[in-house]
Amino acid sequence: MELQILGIGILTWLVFLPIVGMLVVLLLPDKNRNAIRWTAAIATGAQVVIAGIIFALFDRTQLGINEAESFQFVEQFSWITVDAVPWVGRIEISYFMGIDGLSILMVILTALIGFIGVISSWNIDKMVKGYFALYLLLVTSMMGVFVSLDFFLFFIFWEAMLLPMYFLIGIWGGPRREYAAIKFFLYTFVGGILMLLTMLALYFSVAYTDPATGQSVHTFNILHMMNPANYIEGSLLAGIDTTWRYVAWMALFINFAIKIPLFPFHTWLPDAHVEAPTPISVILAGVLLKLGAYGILRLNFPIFPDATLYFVYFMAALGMISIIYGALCAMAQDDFKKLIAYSSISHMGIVVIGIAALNTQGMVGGVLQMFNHGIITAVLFLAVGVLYDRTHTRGLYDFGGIANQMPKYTGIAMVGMFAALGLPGLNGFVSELFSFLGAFEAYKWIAIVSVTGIIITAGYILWTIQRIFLGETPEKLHDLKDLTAREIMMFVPLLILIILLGVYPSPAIELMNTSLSHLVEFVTMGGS
Amino acid sequence: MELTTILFYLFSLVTIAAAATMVFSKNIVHSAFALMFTLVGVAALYVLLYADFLAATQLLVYVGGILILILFGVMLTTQGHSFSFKTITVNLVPASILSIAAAGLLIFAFTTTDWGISVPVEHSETVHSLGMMLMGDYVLPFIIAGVLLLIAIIGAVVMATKLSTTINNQSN
Amino acid sequence: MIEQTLHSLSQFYPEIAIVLTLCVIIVADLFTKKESYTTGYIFLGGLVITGIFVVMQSGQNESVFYDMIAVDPFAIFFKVLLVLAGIFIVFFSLQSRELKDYKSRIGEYYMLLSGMMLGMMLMVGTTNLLLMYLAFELTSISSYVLVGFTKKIHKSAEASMKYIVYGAVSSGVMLYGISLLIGITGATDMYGINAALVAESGQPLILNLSILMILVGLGFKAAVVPFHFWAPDVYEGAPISIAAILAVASKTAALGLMIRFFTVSFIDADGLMQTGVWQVIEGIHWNVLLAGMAALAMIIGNLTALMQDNIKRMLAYSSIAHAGYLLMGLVILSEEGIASIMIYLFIYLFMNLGAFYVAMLFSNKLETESIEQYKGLGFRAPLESVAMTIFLVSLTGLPPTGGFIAKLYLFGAVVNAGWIWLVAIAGITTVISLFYYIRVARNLFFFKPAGKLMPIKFELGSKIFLFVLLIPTLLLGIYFEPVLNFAKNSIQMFGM
Amino acid sequence: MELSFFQLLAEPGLIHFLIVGAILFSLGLMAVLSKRNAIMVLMGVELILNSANINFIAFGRFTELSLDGHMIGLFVIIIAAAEAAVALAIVLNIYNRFKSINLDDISLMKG
Amino acid sequence: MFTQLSITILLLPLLGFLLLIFFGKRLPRQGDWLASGLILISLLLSLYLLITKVTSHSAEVFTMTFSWAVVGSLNVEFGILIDNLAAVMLVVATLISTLVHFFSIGYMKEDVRYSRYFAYLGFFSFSMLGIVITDNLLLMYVFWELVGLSSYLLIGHWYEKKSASNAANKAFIVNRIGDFGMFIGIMILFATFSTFTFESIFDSIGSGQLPFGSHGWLTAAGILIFCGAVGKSAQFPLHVWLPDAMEGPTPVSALIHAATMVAAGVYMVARVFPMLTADALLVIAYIGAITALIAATIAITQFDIKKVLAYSTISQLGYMIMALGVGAYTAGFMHLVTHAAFKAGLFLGSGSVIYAMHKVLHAQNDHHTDAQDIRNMGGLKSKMPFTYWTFLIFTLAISGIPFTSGFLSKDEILAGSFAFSTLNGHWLLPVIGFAVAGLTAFYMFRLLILTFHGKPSDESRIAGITESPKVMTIPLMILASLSLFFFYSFNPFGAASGWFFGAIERPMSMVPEILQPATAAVFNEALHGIHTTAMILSILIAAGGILLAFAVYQWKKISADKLAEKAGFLYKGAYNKWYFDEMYDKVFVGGLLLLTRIMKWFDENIIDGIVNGSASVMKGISNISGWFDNNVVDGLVNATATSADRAGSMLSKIQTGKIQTYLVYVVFSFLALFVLFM
Repeated sequence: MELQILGIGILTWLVFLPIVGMLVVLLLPDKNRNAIRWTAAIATGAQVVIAGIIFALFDRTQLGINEAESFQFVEQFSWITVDAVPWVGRIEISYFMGIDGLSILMVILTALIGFIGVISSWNIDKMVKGYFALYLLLVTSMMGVFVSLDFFLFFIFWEAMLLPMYFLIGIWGGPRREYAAIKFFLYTFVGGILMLLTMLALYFSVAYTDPATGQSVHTFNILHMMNPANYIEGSLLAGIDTTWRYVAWMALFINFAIKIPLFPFHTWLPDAHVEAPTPISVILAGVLLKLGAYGILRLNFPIFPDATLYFVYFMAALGMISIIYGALCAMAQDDFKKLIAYSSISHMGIVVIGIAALNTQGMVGGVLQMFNHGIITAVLFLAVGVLYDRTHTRGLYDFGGIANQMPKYTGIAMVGMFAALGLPGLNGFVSELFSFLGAFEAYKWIAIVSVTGIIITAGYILWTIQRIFLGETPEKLHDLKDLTAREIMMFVPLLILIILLGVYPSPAIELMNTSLSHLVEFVTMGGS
Repeated sequence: MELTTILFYLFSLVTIAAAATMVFSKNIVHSAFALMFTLVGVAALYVLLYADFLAATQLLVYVGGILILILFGVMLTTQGHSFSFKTITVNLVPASILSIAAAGLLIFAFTTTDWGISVPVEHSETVHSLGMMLMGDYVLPFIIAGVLLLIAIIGAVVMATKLSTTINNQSN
Repeated sequence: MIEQTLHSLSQFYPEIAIVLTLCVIIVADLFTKKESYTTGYIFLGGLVITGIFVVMQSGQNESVFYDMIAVDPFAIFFKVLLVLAGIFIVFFSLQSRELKDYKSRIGEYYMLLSGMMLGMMLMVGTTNLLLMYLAFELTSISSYVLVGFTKKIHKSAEASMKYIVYGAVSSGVMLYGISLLIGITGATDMYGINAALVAESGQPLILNLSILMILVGLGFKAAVVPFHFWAPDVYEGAPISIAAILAVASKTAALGLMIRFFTVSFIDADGLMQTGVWQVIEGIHWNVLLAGMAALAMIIGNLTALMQDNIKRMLAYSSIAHAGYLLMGLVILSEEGIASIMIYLFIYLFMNLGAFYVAMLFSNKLETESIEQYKGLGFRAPLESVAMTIFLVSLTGLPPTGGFIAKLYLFGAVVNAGWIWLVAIAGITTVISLFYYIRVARNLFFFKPAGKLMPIKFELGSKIFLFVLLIPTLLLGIYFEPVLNFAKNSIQMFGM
Repeated sequence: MELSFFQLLAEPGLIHFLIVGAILFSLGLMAVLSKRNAIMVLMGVELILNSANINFIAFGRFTELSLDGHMIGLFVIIIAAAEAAVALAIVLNIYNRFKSINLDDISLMKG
Repeated sequence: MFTQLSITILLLPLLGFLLLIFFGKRLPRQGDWLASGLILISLLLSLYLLITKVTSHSAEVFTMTFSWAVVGSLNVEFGILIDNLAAVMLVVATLISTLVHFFSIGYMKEDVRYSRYFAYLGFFSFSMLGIVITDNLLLMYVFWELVGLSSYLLIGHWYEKKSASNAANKAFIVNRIGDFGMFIGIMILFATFSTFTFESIFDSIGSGQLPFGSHGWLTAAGILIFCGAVGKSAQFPLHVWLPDAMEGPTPVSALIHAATMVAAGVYMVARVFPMLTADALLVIAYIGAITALIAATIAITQFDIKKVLAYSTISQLGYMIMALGVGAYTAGFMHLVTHAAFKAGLFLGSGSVIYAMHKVLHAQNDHHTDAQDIRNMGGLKSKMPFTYWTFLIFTLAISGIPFTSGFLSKDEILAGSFAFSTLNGHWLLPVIGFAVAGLTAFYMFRLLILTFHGKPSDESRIAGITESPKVMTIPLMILASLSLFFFYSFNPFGAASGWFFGAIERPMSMVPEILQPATAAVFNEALHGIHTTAMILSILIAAGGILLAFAVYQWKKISADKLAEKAGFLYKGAYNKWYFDEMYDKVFVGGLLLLTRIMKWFDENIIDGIVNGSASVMKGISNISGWFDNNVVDGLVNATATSADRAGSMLSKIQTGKIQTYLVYVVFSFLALFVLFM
């Protein structure tokens, strides 16, 4: 379905509003900090509104995934077309955006977290202008990845995230920010190169015959890549279960596994999180990590169903390792932020085993977990930030008895932590439940081992609560101020979602149900 | 054994010997003069190859021009003390290995290659036809060569002459 | 005969325009000794006129001056690049601090530049080995002098010395190779050579020998490993404007010459045009040779660049690496490859000149070329620093900058041709290159300026010119259809 | 051509001249690589150019590349002259800066 | 009508919770009246529900379901199920909760977080009722965790005390371990039947479907679900959390850790009874028996009044579990109900004692004497008559003396186990059963005597002690009356004839024949034979225990220390709770922490190390060649960087700056290339 504002498609608005904001920010004078902040807030706020509109108008019954006509809010027009070159036929890159059940939750999440990030950036006062310019650029590129259906577009947005992130961590980060920044950059850039090569291989292997002219067109259109009929005979990635297809799958997978981050590729995450300023940690954990899992679902699964079926067990195993491993590492941390960082590794592991289950429960659970984890970690990192602003320390042993000083804060943070712990009635439980159910149907023992993770999680979360909120209050913490109105404002929407989705997840599930069932079917059918 | 053969061997001997002297002599002035003999020998070889005009040009331009230039260079860059005429050699070992290897390679290549040998018409004298070609097929190179010489002169002037205006002479 | 010459002249306006510019400059130089800009503007005007003539030539596809030189889309594409580069270089020179001290000689500077331009324009067009050598020497000789133009500076003098010795030897070897090639084929132009080789190519030994010897010369001009050793020292010693033109224009010209020379001479004309994929003459696998050199260039260039502190030197190594990337396009023996090289060159022009330009602005104001000295500049010269970052990111090849498109098409062509190992090396070295490029950005932004330093003031003109380079670099990242079309239509070479 | 070594020696053909050229070439190379003195290096270059020239002329004599060879030789001589002029000018400049024309004294820039 | 009613009952306490958590501080009296009022209403409602249900619709089962989430093709439904079991349990929960609310008004005043306390109580009642009325495993699991949470919050109510917050963590985590098993059990069932509701699971089992087609998995599923009960009902080996949970306020202990929550495990087993195979039941029975024994032995040696009660609770829970295991379904459940009454009473009684002790100690501002240590009490009988007499009744009840409710249920259980052994010679169960009966009588009277009889160790200390206020004693009396037999059966010596046995019947087992336990008919058959013997035996043993207690502690005929001497290591072991905590700390907690530290080290050294691996290699090389310089991105310890860095420096050394060296390179590489590509 088509929806336009001032003749421009709604998705374009959604994606490029922050860019507009960025330009405004750049034009504003350096001195006028509040104007800059408000511009950012308005730009992202408008994004939230648009996301809301999309949520309202979204048709829950459309399939999406590999069927162009069942995508919604589609905008497609030719961007680069070089016709009839003797050596490659027609070259076509199109500006192709659309939303289906797989991406809509992520879109909403991105809009929300982006907005809340701005609120929590309010007290940043070092090079405000540069900060918000980069921030808005980052938001745009994240949003772009989620809505683009053209691999080229996808890749552009994907890589466009690198630099803003690099500078945001590197300039506004903590003491070891340089190390963290370059480490993040290196990891993701390596992944990017892998993805680039895969993309090229796909591009040259796929050509659909244009019904109008009848000439064969090389295209970056992801949906065309999902159709086995479009693969040129004898091209690199043609056929089923060929070595090259496995290699390509692996290359893509590694790229996404780095973002998720999955067990052996995760070491950038703790550093990046610890060094990044609070809002950026929120963005990192809230949205960036989701990009990895999203990429796997959007690209690996439907484009290489054969390879997926071949590797899926391995994938689940990695997920299991991440769950246990992340949880154990988290338990050993003394740094509040690092602890949450590792906990995200553990929680994203749940996403992975969920989607690796290749059945609807698992898939739904996994995607829902992406959304929920985004919200929960956002709350947790914001909570860390609040404490850090007041005490300038993150050492778990420096705190204690805060519950008496900051009751509001304690209440909010506790809800977040119990959600992370998977307490029923909060959203974390629902998604973990479905992920595990799905995983268990697919592979009993992996699931059973993974579930032990929830015990360890309970362990470190409760231990953290005890060390921070309970017990006697040390002298130096006696004059802590409780949350300000601004801070409460950034927590509230998240908390509402946490409880709402915990009690009644259907609104979220029904969004994606159709698409994900279709995806499962599509993949398990081997892409036919 | 005809005369040409003898002459060939004679001149090539002279050429090579002179070249060798030039390369291995310690004294740069000697080298310069050895170079002169080499060039003359080459000119003679040209003659043996029925390239009279080329030979003449060789003598004029090289012996008459370039060599003098080089000698000037030698004089201008040495304060007349004889010892400083000495030229020390660097990385002798790799140099000799490499050049011997090169020579061997080339000679091997030449002897094993089958050149499409054909004995074309003998030009009694080449000047006229060269002139025609120069105005015909080779008119473009001819023009360009002119520009090249102009540029070379400008460049030489720029490089060799002192700057008129006084400038802060930073020496880093 | 004479009418042939006249007709040829009618196809030769751009070169003529350059030569006339040279003469005008010489004359003008006599009268305007005092102030230093006239000649520059004259040269600029000359270049613009030349550019117009070049554009007017578009669509021509013939060979003039008795098959000495071809006027074909391929040549025209490269001439456009060269003229563009030349124009930018004039702006560089007009603002360069280093040249200020040589006011009285600025006329000669532009004379030599025009000589160089002429040489390069001939290089990309020539189909005759003699003319090729001639053009080569013309370019070289003028650039030798230009490198040493700031003669009072020791480094500059040393650079010119090294450059000329290295160049003389290389061109000598190349000449020897040419002599062998001509001898074995009995033809002095590429078509003849190709014909002779296609007829019978029983002599791989001597042919490989001559090809290699010629490569010594061409590789020297294009600064390809292992014939690149001059580049870092010369770039460092030369005035930035000259370093820039060496890095961009003469590399471009050399690549154009290389492409034409190899494709016209050593391609087996039978397997042509249908698929746009060619095959080499039996027995001469020059593309394997080039592949090796490309790989070496990428590895060595990028690795060595990691260690550099002088920005010009770093850019020198990066340009060596880029030469490696470019060669890949020639290796794969397909029009696609050639086209991607052209796209790459087009984008490379803007981003590399941009990097040099910012380096020059900094060196004008701070009198330093050391990357370490850049610390904290991001706060003192935000616009310039951001621009520098963008240029370097583009050189790294990250979206959404032009550099990404360039790499995309090049890598794409190579992947398509199935040279996976080569493109793998390219990918890895790209990752490595990230470090030295990003290091500059890091020095610019991650450090508070030492002490309380005032923001640096730059002239408005410089800012405008910065945008002239910046906008294409970014724009080509998201909209590059024209370039694609331009390159696609320009791959046609006369006689193929 | 089935000739014994002496017969081969007897009548100087193309190959003889080429070999002379090759020897000159390698001698030039030797000079270029080993002589510290810049001017000696230039002389070496001249040798190389001459060797190439000999090839051209010889080919002109013995193959169908008749006068073209001479033509090329001619241009080579011109270019050699131009190059030598510029080179010597540069050497002079170097001498004024460094008070030496020993090439490996001239290495401010390295690495 | 029943379902709507039950929902109202469920939601009222939640309403109280919400109101108090947000506005508690602003309400008059911090809103205790609100909370108590609401729970009282739901008590009345559930009483009404029980009576109508049992009298008029005894046989019927009322359900109501609604769709919670639709995932793929499968529709996850939540619902409510009201049968007699649920109805009775509703009353128990609400009743105890109400009494505890009122008791707390007195006990908790002057508490810093008074309103918070009542909020949590409300939240607990809500989740407990949820467990009772749900019709499916998933929802039960949800409320299961929620009661866990509320117990966590209430145990940690005085979180300034490290011991309190530790106890809270311990309770939650130990329960999590049990829930882990339960969760896997649920997953097994769901993976097979793709439903959570009880009856559809039972039906599909009844129709012969088996999890993964094997009997083994069915038994496993049963046992795994039982794991939940093991955690919640503090059965061996997960019983360790309950004693520590006594760190919470005493009324909380009465409500959660004696009467209701811990009984939830029993309730759950009763719910899933139809799907339990004989093997599973046997395991359950033995777990119960072992728990009962261990706890009873420990209880003998404790001196903290609440600890004693805690262990007795565990032991009684063991009874109930054992009863279910052996198939004495109704008896087990009945013991749950009776035990709820008298154990809550015991706790509240001890609460009032502690309250009094606190007051008096506070008055003498004596802060080192432990107000809960029975060695510091004694002779309170005269000072606190209400408390004493009620306490006596409760003690009689728990010891299983005729005319008390405890006698009815316990006697049935013992008989049941006896019958079971006669059916399939597991004689160990009844032996343990009877032994524990004796032990119970002994330690309960020990407690009673040491607390209320005899002389206080320090006369002056308890001189000023007084009876607790009405708001605390009235609940005690109510409970005391509820601990008498006629509420359950008019025949004091046979519960079987009472309405309770009429209302609650053992459900049909749904598992395949070969896996089934002895059917109800067979069981009752066996029961008849030995019923009287069992009764007499139990009375005698109880009496024996009581006499022994009097002999030792009242008349000092036998010296307790002597006994301890005699018992030797047995005494020591029991006194130290058989070292369970120590062992768990060493083995599990210690092991886990060690593991985490290993992991951390692994993460920081190995994983990064692998990334940096090639770095060290390159380092070796570069150290040999002696150059190495670090001016890539500073401090970036990274393989690609360092190795590339070093390679770069090596390469840049090639660039000697000597032009002729370059030329040598050129010529060399020229020849090399020729050789390579020729």
